[in-house]
Amino acid sequence: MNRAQQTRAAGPSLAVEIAGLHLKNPVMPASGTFGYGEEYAPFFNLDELGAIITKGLSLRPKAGNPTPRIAETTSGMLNAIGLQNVGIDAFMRDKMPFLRQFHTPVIVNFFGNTLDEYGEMARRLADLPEVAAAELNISCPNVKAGGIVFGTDPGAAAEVVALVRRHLRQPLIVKLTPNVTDITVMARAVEEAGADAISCINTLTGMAVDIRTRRPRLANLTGGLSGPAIRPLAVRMVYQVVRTVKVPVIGVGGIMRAEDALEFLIAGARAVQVGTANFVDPGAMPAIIAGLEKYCREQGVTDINQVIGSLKTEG
Amino acid sequence: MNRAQQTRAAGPSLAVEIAGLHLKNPVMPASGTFGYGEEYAPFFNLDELGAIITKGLSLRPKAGNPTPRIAETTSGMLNAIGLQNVGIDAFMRDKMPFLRQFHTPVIVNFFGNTLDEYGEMARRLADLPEVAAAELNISCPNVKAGGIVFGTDPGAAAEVVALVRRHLRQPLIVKLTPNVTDITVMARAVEEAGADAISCINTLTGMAVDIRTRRPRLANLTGGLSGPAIRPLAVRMVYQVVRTVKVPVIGVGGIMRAEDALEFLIAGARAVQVGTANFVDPGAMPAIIAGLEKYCREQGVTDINQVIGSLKTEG
Amino acid sequence: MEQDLLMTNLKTTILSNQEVAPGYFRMRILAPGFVTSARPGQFLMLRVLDGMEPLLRRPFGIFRTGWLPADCQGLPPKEYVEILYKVVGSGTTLMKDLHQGDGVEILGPLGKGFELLDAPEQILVGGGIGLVPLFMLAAQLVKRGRVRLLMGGRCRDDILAVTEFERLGVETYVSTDDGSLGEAGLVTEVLVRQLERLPQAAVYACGPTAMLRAVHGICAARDVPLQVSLEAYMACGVGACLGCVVAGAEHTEQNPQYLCTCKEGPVFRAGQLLWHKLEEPRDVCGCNEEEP
Amino acid sequence: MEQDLLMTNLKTTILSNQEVAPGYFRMRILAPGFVTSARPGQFLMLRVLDGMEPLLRRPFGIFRTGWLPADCQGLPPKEYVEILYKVVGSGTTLMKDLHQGDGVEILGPLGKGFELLDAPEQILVGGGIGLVPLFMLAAQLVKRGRVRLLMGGRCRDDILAVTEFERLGVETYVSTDDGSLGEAGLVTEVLVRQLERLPQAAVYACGPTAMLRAVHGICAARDVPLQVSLEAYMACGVGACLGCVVAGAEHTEQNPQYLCTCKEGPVFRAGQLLWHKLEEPRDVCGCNEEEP
Ligand SMILES: Cc1cc2nc3c(=O)[nH]c(=O)nc-3n(C[C@H](O)[C@H](O)[C@H](O)COP(=O)(O)OP(=O)(O)OC[C@H]3O[C@@H](n4cnc5c(N)ncnc54)[C@H](O)[C@@H]3O)c2cc1C
Ligand SMILES: Cc1cc2nc3c(=O)[nH]c(=O)nc-3n(C[C@H](O)[C@H](O)[C@H](O)COP(=O)(O)OP(=O)(O)OC[C@H]3O[C@@H](n4cnc5c(N)ncnc54)[C@H](O)[C@@H]3O)c2cc1C
Ligand SMILES: Cc1cc2nc3c(=O)[nH]c(=O)nc-3n(C[C@H](O)[C@H](O)[C@H](O)COP(=O)(O)O)c2cc1C
Ligand SMILES: Cc1cc2nc3c(=O)[nH]c(=O)nc-3n(C[C@H](O)[C@H](O)[C@H](O)COP(=O)(O)O)c2cc1C
Ligand code: FES
Ligand code: FES
Repeated sequence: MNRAQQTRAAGPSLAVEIAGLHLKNPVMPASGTFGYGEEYAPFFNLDELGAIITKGLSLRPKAGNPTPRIAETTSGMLNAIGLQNVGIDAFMRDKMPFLRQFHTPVIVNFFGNTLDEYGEMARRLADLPEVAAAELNISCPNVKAGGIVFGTDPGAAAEVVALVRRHLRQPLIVKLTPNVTDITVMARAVEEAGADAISCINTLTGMAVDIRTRRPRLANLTGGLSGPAIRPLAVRMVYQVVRTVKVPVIGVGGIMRAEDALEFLIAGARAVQVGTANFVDPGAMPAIIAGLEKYCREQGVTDINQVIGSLKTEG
Repeated sequence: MNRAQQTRAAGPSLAVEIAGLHLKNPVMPASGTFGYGEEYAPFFNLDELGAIITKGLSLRPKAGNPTPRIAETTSGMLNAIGLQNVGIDAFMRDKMPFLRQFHTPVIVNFFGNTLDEYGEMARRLADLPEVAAAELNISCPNVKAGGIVFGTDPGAAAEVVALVRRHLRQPLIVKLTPNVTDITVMARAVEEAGADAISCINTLTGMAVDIRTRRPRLANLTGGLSGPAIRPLAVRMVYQVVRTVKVPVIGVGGIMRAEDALEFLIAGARAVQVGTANFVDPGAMPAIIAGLEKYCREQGVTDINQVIGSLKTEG
Repeated sequence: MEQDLLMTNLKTTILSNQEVAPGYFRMRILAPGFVTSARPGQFLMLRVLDGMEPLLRRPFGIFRTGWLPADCQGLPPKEYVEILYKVVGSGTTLMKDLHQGDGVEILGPLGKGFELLDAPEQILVGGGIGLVPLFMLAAQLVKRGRVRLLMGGRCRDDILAVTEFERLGVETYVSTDDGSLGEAGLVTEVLVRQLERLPQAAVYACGPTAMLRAVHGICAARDVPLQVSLEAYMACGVGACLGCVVAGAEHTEQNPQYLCTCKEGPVFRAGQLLWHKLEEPRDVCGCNEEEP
Repeated sequence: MEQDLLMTNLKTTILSNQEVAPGYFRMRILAPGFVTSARPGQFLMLRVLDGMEPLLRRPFGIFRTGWLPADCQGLPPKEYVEILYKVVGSGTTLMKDLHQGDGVEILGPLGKGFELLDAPEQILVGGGIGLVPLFMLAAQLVKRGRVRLLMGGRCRDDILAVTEFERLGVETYVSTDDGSLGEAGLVTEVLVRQLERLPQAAVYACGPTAMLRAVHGICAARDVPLQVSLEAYMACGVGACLGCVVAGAEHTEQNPQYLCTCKEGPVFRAGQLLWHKLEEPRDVCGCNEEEP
């Protein structure tokens, strides 16, 4: 059997590399939509995933916002969870042991309430060999102290990224907020400050009103919009960022099906994250992975990397 | 018959006032989605509307972008029309005579390619008594020279607003772009520069990819996202702007039904514009007006102004 | 944990979908595995269409499970699950128009159900559509002793499935606000009277928050054990999104303690909850003015 | 103008919806007013669901209109409109699952139809689903003289409704790329042969852009008048959004001239268009490789 035959028999390769991390395929959950992994383990083997990203963690446990915390909108949902999480210690004690059974790299999404906390978290994460990479959330629009300042100001973003980069051992993925005038400015700032990869986008700040009670539908008044409604915005921003920076970009926002993931990959994303779709269908990610493989076959592509960035923009 | 009985017999009042303009109800088309009025005249009596807003006009006719110019996305659509329009002279010659038959105020939406053109347009509009008000588009994301600079920079926006205000005789509505980090900064800037009212939002810049051809689905690569997908973002921005400025705010973005319009009114918008919904249902605006009346009746409200800004945010 | 491993997302079909009272529907869905896995008080998340609207699944209590008899062609018997729902918004409006043979996806059984206590008297309190999770509970409790159902609603239309409870051997006490069926008055008044006679009872309740709060007050004052089944806005139904949390008894502003309604509930012992923080997700049974 | 006043948005119902060839459906819709108002070459915009997905209406050519006979209860006869569509994406996939009695909304009749020329020979050229707007045209042209239909497709499945044309008295010439029905080859080759015999003909064509471009080349070289019906991505269908424009013959970068396919079209005289700028909205008939 020669090389070409082998490839054909084995099916197309979906493996990608992000900042030194080898992923068996480019599909991973978006932070905050997959709990700590465990919650979705009954539905499929977590080893099928390219990586696992945790709910955003902080130094100390965090309570989050009052309820209602979620509201459905047309083809989207608003959430104002408020970054509720068990804290890094409880995560390592109670959640990590479960994840250790799998061979899929675990990426910890994290945030701090102050610059110091960000630095402290980075130091803690550096000591944890099970943590394959860290995703820095500088973009959560829900919590006043939880990133809004860092994520929308290039100077502040660069400062926190540089600090975290100094302390972290693992690859650093920085997650950008879409709530900015020019996402390329932010992308450039975090790349220069040491980001090894960029994920975008986080949610867009939105609001909904219950016209019967005339109250906001979220206790927090505003929340983050996610789901298929935001996909065209996410694809645009990913495309812009890909053309701006050299580090790999992970596309997030409204991916429900393989076709959606492919829009991001063709636009240049090296990998994708799937968020809200997990709620709609716990089997969304395995279906997307299967769909990518099918697409490669149909397009006669042996390696998904041939699809990445293959957008034809002129006539 | 006493006063209260009269009101009950007459039905709730939907009349609102925007910068001295009396509107029989708060519903008007969003610029660019209703042509020059004529196109929808076969479907209902244009006198039912609170006002009519024209397609964006410029000093000279403008060709717009190559096709495809539109692409459907999940609960939204992207457009990259590129501000194609017949120009102010052809509008006055060919389109205005038709609109003169109606009693509904005509608001001209306009833009310029340069600061000078904006000023020149304002002077021309000032001389046209049939133009009840002008809506200044500083926010179109499609045309490089057509506003993107003005709409995302508070200084530039203030400059063009001040210039236009100086020349215009009629009330000046300034339309804001949502593609900014903080819409309140822009709102404050245009209010201080002389805007008599603010409308928001224009479309959000998005992109979609045809995964089969691996080409962008719009010839222009990116386009403006409109439709129900963006409503939560529009409601949030309108709410923020209402709390920032004193001038009246007109809500736009994803309004399909009376319930949607009410979200904006309750959040504080004095009136609303209906865009993409016209394409989906040419009868959308009359249905929305009827729905507002029904809501007032059900809520025991005699005047729509009691609904405007009635959002309860505590407790 | 063993509970989790039984969770599935079934792409399945509707067996029947009928209006049982004005605005209330009963849907029977083909559901392999549910008879053995579903426990009283658990729920499922239903997805109506394959499209994007409505985006999120809708949570519904499991009314009951059962077997369709083997058919004449010798095919084996099939398991089904039944839900009972009230038409309130976009999702349930779509649901009511579905027919036999139409496809749905159901995720479940989800959550923690009722703990069956060994009290000498078992009292179930249902408000409107809140009666749903009590049926399977009743079916199990009648094996242990005497079971009473106190069923309240605004009017006769809100009183559902009472004869089915009776067929199980449950004694039922119906009350409506307007007296159009059973006794005129609040279900909580009936509960007070019952507990006077049966101070040893255990109470299981589901209904609008205002009713549950009143029931809690009544039981707490008499030291009667109470379990309640709650509703909350949910996105995932499996504990992943943290959208559905409810404040636990230990909850303070400084030391927050949140419980997931989907995973640690929907059934809670009354003592687990911080009652004054409890919110009504929405009036679904038409009787949220029930608070006495 | 008088045309505009006849436009309506009808909330109406489906009379039938049947697969007529693999992937091709014919839908008959109750459509009061259409028999008198619809002209050959016009189209309608159809909305499948009352929901938000798919958001935009879909444009479809009017295949024909007609009267349902008065029924036995003495109810008056009813007007219908028929469309013929190919399942290609999200909207048509939803459409194919609709049944008699399901609701749809149709906006129309829209656009400018064909101009009926008084040529001694009339030749219709249809590519795949592009045959749709030619049927009503044929029905009118046969009253004026001899009409030929040259119908092309990739394979036999793409050849629709030919017997219906024949029943009108139209001479039909079928060709398929793979020779599975009629002559093997391109419809344009048939056209060349016909025009050799009938240089006085007027040609009316609808199909993929590549085919239309070839037809235009053939007709232009022989000075034969040609009208073509185009497709374009549409949002409004009434000339309001400017989404569907096509470059006019006078169009230059400096002096742009755009025509709305929905309002100034979908039928254009070949001379109105800037042919080298014409784009394919998408391959809907499965035969866009037809360019010779
Ligand atoms: C554990 C649990 C069990 C339930 N069991 C039943 C039952 O057996 N029968 C029944 O009729 N109803 C039950 N409900 C309530 C039911 O989920 C809602 O009535 C339903 O989701 C409304 O959907 P809709 O699209 O018609 O309403 P919409 O108002 O259009 O829904 C909009 C969004 O709000 C959510 N929502 C609206 N009302 C409620 C509510 N009361 N509780 C939670 N989310 C809500 C919807 O799920 C959706 O995400 C239960 C809820 C929970 C949490
Ligand atoms: C004037 C006119 C007449 C037409 N007549 C017919 C007909 O008689 N029979 C028939 O089968 N088809 C016809 N078409 C094409 C038909 O409109 C598309 O096949 C249909 O819109 C596809 O919808 P979809 O949701 O299945 O595809 P999707 O690809 O999911 O549609 C996505 C979007 O693209 C648009 N779109 C996709 N393909 C086309 C296309 N070829 N032309 C225009 N818009 C497109 C859709 O309207 C929608 O807005 C006509 C098009 C036009 C403009
Ligand atoms: C319920 C919920 C919780 C989220 N929590 C986090 C979080 O903790 N950290 C983070 O970086 N992003 C968080 N996000 C954002 C998602 O990771 C993702 O960026 C966003 O939802 C867009 O993707 P989607 O449209 O696929 O959901 C959350 C999103 C949702 C819906
Ligand atoms: C096809 C199209 C053309 C538009 N043209 C203009 C325009 O010329 N000037 C302008 O200010 N806004 C224009 N807009 C933006 C709308 O006026 C409106 O702000 C936006 O569509 C959001 O509202 P909607 O979601 O109700 O459509 C256009 C929008 C669409 C969809
Ligand atoms: S619904 Fe997601 S955690 Fe409960
Ligand atoms: S489709 Fe809107 S102008 Fe033609």
